Amino acid sequence: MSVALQSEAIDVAAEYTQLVGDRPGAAVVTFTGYVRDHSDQHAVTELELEHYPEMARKVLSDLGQLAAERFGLRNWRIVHRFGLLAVSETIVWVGAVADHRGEAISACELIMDTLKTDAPFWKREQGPAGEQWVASRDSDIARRARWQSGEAQ
Amino acid sequence: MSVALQSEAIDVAAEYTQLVGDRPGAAVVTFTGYVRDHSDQHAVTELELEHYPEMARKVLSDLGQLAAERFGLRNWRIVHRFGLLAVSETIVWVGAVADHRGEAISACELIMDTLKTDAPFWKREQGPAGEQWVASRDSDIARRARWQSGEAQ
Amino acid sequence: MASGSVSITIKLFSALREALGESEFELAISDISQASAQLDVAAIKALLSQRGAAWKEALNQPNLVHALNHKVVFTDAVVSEGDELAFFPPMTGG
Amino acid sequence: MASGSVSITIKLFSALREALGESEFELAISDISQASAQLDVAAIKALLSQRGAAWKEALNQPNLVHALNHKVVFTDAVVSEGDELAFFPPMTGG
Repeated sequence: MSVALQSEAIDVAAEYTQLVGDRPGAAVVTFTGYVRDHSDQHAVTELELEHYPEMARKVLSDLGQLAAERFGLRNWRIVHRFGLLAVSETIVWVGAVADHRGEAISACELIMDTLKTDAPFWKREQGPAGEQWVASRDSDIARRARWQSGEAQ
Repeated sequence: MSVALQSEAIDVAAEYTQLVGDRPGAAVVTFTGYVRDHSDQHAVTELELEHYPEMARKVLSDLGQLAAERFGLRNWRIVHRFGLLAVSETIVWVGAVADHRGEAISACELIMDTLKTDAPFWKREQGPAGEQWVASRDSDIARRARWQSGEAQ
Repeated sequence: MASGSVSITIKLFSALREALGESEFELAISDISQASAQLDVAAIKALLSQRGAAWKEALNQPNLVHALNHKVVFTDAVVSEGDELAFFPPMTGG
Repeated sequence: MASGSVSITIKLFSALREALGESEFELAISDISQASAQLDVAAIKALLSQRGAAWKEALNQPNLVHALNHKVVFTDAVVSEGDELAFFPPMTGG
């Protein structure tokens, strides 16, 4: 039931071990996001992640708690990186533990869909064509909206 | 893009490392199922998993391929155990790698929902009250049906 | 294969295996007329049900699943020489 | 705090921070009448827009996000002494 903001790479195996503990819940779902070597239009060689630390911590903590209440999670963890990231490096890791798989899957999906649009991080891509801020995606905004309309569950 | 049926515990960290490889796709989702210490009505001390090896391998391979085609997966892996399992041990592990998170999440959910009702495994619980075969759950049958009706995506 | 004779493998799992005390055996149907006109899963079930009350009861459970060559089928699926036909209760994977 | 005077922290992120060359500063509003009757986010935006064309343009983008004390708010949110008000483009986490 915690959040980490860090510049170091995410140790996925260590995070997993910590999340499940000695007596794991019945269903554990994890999501890991990695830096891609391309965006919609062009090649990407590096990604810079600017963030608003105090707000990011609050938004992600509130989001984990919301998911925990809504889906009855036994445990959850959100790790988000900031700073300069190379292609194929980890960006974000989310873990959810529940009694049943549907709850763990939905919690992980809710956290990721909300985090994309509501967590104060801004991506700047660097590539052969120079640097540019990444614009928010309509598809992300639409996925986020599903949770508010009650369409997703 | 492979299936493993094994009596040994699942090495989640090793499976993850193998799944993502040197240049991970952008979105990686994993599901791990563990033996619970209780079922709906009673305490459980051990779980015995009987299986039909040749059919289980075929069903799980077909299922991984179906999910890969439907959601454009870059990689997937399904590991399922059989034999005698103690409480808190791993039963099943599913990993899916895709370019976008929605595809990886949906693929993992499709695989788990289908596997529950369509993969030839039968659970027998052992507890203070004796042994008994686990009956299929209506909720599992309903979740499976969503994928055929097109309700889930 | 001899004319009019068919040999298939029968497999039983879980509660069916326990109730009937067998997990796998070869079934040789020497005279096809033993079964109904069409040798389908329903015909094999009818044939095996003649083995006694336990078989009749086990093979006529409403939620019985039949898999022919590792694929779940309805009772009208046609069975041929060398096929593997399995009977079992609903699956509980995962 | 002096009567009629309010001091708040302004933070700017991402493209706004770059365009305006500042990331964080204290804004002392010595005479509340500088702002509109109600000291809300809209009033602070109007006040900062007087700093020049770059500020006016940056703070009047249609998709500008404003967070008051780490929570996204509408422009009618009331700002008080000691508050932290941040302006930034749409977030792209994950």
